[in-house]
Amino acid sequence: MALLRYAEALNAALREEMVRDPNVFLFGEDIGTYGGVFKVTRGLLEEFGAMRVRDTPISEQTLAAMAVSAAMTGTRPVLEIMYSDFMALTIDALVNQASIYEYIWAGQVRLPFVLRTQGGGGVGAAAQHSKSLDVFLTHIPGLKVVAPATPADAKGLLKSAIRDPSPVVFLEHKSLYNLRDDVPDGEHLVEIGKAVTARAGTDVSIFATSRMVHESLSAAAVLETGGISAEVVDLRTLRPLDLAAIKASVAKTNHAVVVNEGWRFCGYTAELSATIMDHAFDDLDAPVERVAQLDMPIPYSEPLEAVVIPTAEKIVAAARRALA
Amino acid sequence: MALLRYAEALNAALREEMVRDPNVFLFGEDIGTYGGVFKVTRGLLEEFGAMRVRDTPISEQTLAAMAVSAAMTGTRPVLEIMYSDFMALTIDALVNQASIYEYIWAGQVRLPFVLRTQGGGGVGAAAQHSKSLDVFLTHIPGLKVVAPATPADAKGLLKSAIRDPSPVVFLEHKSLYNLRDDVPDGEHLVEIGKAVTARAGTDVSIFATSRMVHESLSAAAVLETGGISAEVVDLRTLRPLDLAAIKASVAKTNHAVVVNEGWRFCGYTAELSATIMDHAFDDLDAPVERVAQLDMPIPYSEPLEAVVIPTAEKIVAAARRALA
Amino acid sequence: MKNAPSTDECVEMYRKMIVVRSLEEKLGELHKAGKTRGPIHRCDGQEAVGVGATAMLTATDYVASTHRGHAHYIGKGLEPYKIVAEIFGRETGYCEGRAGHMLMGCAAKGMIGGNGIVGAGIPAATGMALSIQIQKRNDVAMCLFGDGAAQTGICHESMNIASLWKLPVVFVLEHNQYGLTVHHTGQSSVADLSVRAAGYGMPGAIVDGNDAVAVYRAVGAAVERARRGEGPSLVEAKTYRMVGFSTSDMGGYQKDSDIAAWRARDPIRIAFAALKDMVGEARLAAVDQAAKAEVDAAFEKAFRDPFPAFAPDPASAPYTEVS
Amino acid sequence: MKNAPSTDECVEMYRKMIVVRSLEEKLGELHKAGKTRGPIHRCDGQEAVGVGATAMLTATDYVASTHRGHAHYIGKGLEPYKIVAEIFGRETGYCEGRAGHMLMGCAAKGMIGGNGIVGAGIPAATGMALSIQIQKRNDVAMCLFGDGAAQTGICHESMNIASLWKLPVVFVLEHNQYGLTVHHTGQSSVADLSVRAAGYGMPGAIVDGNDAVAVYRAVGAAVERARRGEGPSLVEAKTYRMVGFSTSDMGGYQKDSDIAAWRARDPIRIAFAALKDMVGEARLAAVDQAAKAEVDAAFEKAFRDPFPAFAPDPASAPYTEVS
Ligand SMILES: Cc1ncc(C[n+]2csc(CCOP(=O)(O)OP(=O)(O)O)c2C)c(N)n1
Ligand SMILES: Cc1ncc(C[n+]2csc(CCOP(=O)(O)OP(=O)(O)O)c2C)c(N)n1
Ligand SMILES: [Mg+2]
Ligand SMILES: [Mg+2]
Repeated sequence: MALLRYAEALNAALREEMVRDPNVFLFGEDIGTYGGVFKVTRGLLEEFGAMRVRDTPISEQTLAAMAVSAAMTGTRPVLEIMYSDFMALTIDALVNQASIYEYIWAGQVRLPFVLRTQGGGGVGAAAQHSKSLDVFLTHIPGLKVVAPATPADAKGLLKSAIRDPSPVVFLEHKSLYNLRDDVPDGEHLVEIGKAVTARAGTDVSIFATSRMVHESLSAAAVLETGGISAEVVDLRTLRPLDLAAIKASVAKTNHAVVVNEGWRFCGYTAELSATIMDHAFDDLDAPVERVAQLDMPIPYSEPLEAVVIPTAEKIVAAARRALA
Repeated sequence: MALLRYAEALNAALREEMVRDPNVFLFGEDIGTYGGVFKVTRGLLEEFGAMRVRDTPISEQTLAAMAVSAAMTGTRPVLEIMYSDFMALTIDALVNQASIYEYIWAGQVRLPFVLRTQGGGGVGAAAQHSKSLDVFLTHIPGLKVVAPATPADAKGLLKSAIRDPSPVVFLEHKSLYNLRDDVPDGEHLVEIGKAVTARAGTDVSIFATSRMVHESLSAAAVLETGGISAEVVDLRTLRPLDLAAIKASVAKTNHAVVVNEGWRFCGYTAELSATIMDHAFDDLDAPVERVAQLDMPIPYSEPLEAVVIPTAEKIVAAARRALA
Repeated sequence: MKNAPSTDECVEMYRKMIVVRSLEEKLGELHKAGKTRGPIHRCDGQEAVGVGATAMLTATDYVASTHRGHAHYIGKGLEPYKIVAEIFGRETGYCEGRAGHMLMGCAAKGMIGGNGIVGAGIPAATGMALSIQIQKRNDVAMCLFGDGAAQTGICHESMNIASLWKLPVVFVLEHNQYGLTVHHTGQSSVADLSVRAAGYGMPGAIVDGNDAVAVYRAVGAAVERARRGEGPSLVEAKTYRMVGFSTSDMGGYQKDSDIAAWRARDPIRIAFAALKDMVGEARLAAVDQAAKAEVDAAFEKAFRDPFPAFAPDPASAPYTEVS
Repeated sequence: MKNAPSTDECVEMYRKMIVVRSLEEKLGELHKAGKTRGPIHRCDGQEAVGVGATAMLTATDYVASTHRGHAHYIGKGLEPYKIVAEIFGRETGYCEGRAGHMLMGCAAKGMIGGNGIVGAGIPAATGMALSIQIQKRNDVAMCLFGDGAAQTGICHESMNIASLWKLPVVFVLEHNQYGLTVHHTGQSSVADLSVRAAGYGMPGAIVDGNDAVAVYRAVGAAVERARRGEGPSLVEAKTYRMVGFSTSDMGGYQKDSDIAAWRARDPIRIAFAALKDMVGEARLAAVDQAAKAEVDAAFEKAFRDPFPAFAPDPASAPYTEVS
């Protein structure tokens, strides 16, 4: 066990998997000499050399397509896309290429690649560097999508993602890189597709992803002072979704709040709400409450941005509405 | 009034708007000399000349970005993207450019452009030419998204879209182009953001989009023979969604089925289901039933594709489940 | 000369071109009879490019193809029977009917694969070449792509990266004068696209795309260079598509005089002329007959095969607990 | 010589470069003091490109900029005060604080606008040029973009389309040797990116990007050409970024000797040397002082301005009936 920052936990996962498997390689903009703009790949060029740790030109569309075909032909690429906003440039490679081959080629190929990126707002990075475009990825069959909220999960999920035989999109959060917490040493694997109860409770279930897990935990603490026992479930994997965990929690609390940092309309909270409707309607005492980003571009100025991004206060209010 | 095919109705709308406003121009692959692979732009190059009807290189990403900036600077571009699958290439221009400027530049510019495309499966066009990627568009703030199901709406909505001061994505369907129906002559405008009741009913509301409206009408006819009165609401505009129409219908029937041809998980039916939960939970006697594409790549072979795409039978079954 | 095909290789290329042509013509007939499903993109007239460019490759070399890939499939050694079965959605097709004519792949033969997104084969081959380089293999990756595809952004990005990293990839541009219906003067700002190679610091060459031997030589040199670790090359093969862009083409944009001129330069005719004195007309006639018989048999057999049964795709499941 | 700036224009470019440099240095200080928000991309050392390239444009000409746009903003005539107010998120900024430093736009001055998606200004300017052509206006569109941006697919697609349609656009490439931290030898397969112009059949030129007059001349010729309806050109200005890629740069990848060599060729120093005999040091000192004072005043005023109040965006409403 070591106390590591989220970025360091990711770095440890990359290093361990590169040591373990010579076919794992990294590429992306500014990940080599500089060690990544968020310093996740720091030291890896020095350790593994320029063949396996590659700085690239600014060519996201092609880089993503190359990850797909390199994965089909014997290697395990790990591609870093600097901001999730730029994932827009990879959608063609994901939805028209990565998504289809395992199925349409009837199992002739597997696609073991990982596409790491980071998203999220709150730091004044404005409309093109703050978005959470989760559903652009979770809508795509054939992809797995994970979003760790803690350093330990960052390490354990990234190691699992690299070993997964199928494409995994790995969503980090710019405001979590400095979060420090205990991380198991060495072989620590977190299974993809398993949620975890971040805090147990009995009155209302809060299902959250990525940084919103921490906002939800803050919300739960506030709710506690008002006598409300909130359960916070960290979904960890956005696709495939851990339906059993959702059903079990809703069966217990009969009230649900779903939280995701992306836009509300057609966003990830829509699926969570609909999934709960599909599978736990009879357990619900009230409609599922959604907490999401306001449906508008993310403004730069601090007081404006603060209104747009979901917060603990909004989660508290949603839980209270659910229980009203 | 004239009996026109859906493609001809679109053609009439384009021609009329080009006559009305010299700043309207068309561009896209194979739309000029050939008149479009679905023949929607037939005759327009001859009538309006090569300055305003342009065949383009295969460069979707740039073409979409050019539509954005041309719209900001005095013209009204209408861009055709041949298949909705290729919309993946336009997402950057839409989500990182078109989406943001009206808001972040505080009203200094408007973006009156239309991006026409066509999607949908069922004709053996396989995994890269059959998809319905509606949510990639409806999730984006600042865009309007329309999807006419009839020739009259095709004309009326396209004319409204071209006159709209903001970006409109116009979703056509490859299997509707030959659908023939009455279309009002001349100045026929259909308001964006208004649903229409395609068939009135009292027992269950079926909310559907594009070609699925026709499947839903077939389903309603079958349900009728079983004594079930289904109301079919053609949403017509996917964003902004006509919430009043949805609430009114659910208030009447207390049961809802939502139908969209795209994938189910994080798809458009998720938002419809969640919207109904948000706004009409107390009116619901049963969970909203979703009918969508199976979550997998679209296979080529006919018997396989038939399983994957939503059909009238699946809608009938969903309505029966809702009423069970 | 180095990179020149042997006589046997020339005969084999001739045979493969006839296989492709027979396949295309049969597909055309079946389409007219209403027996095909979905669009089919024939390559009549372009066979020398696909067949010539792939003739010197091994099964562990990779080829990334396009929507118009039949000559690439046959060139890379795929069997007509399994191709036809795939085109007709049968369980016995290369992909059990799931892929169809445009997206077919055969990993065992290094054909990965057809692609309906114009240009997508270019970064695909570049990524395969990266994979080869990292694994220190001696193989090469090749993409064949059209003059339309050359205008896509991914073409630029891929060529830059391939040259920068000296990847073992060969870019074979099939310049057939058109996108779907857009003439090259309406989509390419320069007539000879190989001039762009200089912008990536790699060799660029133009070759007669209707002469399989010329294609073999030019591409063969590029393949050797790639295998030596010297990086990518661009070979532009000038050719012409003698039929519609797909089975749904309604025509009206190609000049009759152009078609006639190119028909006179039919790649099969050119190959025949070059070979007939070398091997004798009798051998060529036998090759011709056998090739056509193989294609006929492929159709007959495939049409008797069953359609696949539906099975869900576990890799696409949205929930861990399948509901 | 045609396209040569007048003495007054040279003095004005000198003034604007000082405005930009003062702005950048002040932003650097405020960042160190923890008073900025979000990343800020300074262009110290590159002022001659942005200022020189835009000096001959009118307000109805358009400029599409980048993440590193301060010299472009000032070059196109935007006021330091409203720029600073925007950078500090004030209601009085060009975009009422909604856009921030990277995405600023001023439609009235034809600056549309900053852009944080690398390369995005290239198709943006191309689309504006299309709009100009369709409206039969006499204006031109210009994009300034980096050597990193030149590797993006949209750069290729845009240049092809612009040349094909003879659009009135000027491509100004600011070759500052780096992407963020990746040296050009790690991202560009050729040293001189202007060689790529030949691949689109348009003129390409290289110019000393630290000499505002040289930039003015080369770009001015391209602007004239575009206005005459003769189509696009590419001008590659060689320069160097003397500070970090943004306020978050942790350094370590630029060579001290390079920085020193380029500092010796500081564009402001070069402009000063060229002007001092023409107009006298006194006039330049006065210009210098006034420019700095203007920037200081801009910061002072902007810091006293209020933050904006939140208002929803009606264009983004997901429902017709607002719920
Ligand atoms: C990204 C994309 N855009 C458009 C299309 C539609 N389309 C299919 S083939 C084709 C023309 C391709 O031209 P070229 O690359 O020269 O190949 P050719 O058809 O001539 O063999 C077009 C536009 C597509 N499949 N993919
Ligand atoms: C599409 C995209 N990819 C990556 C980035 C991150 N990024 C911002 S600036 C930059 C370097 C750009 O290099 P260049 O075009 O040479 O401009 P310079 O910073 O040198 O002015 C990168 C990679 C981005 N903003 N957009
Ligand atoms: Mg072609
Ligand atoms: Mg640069």
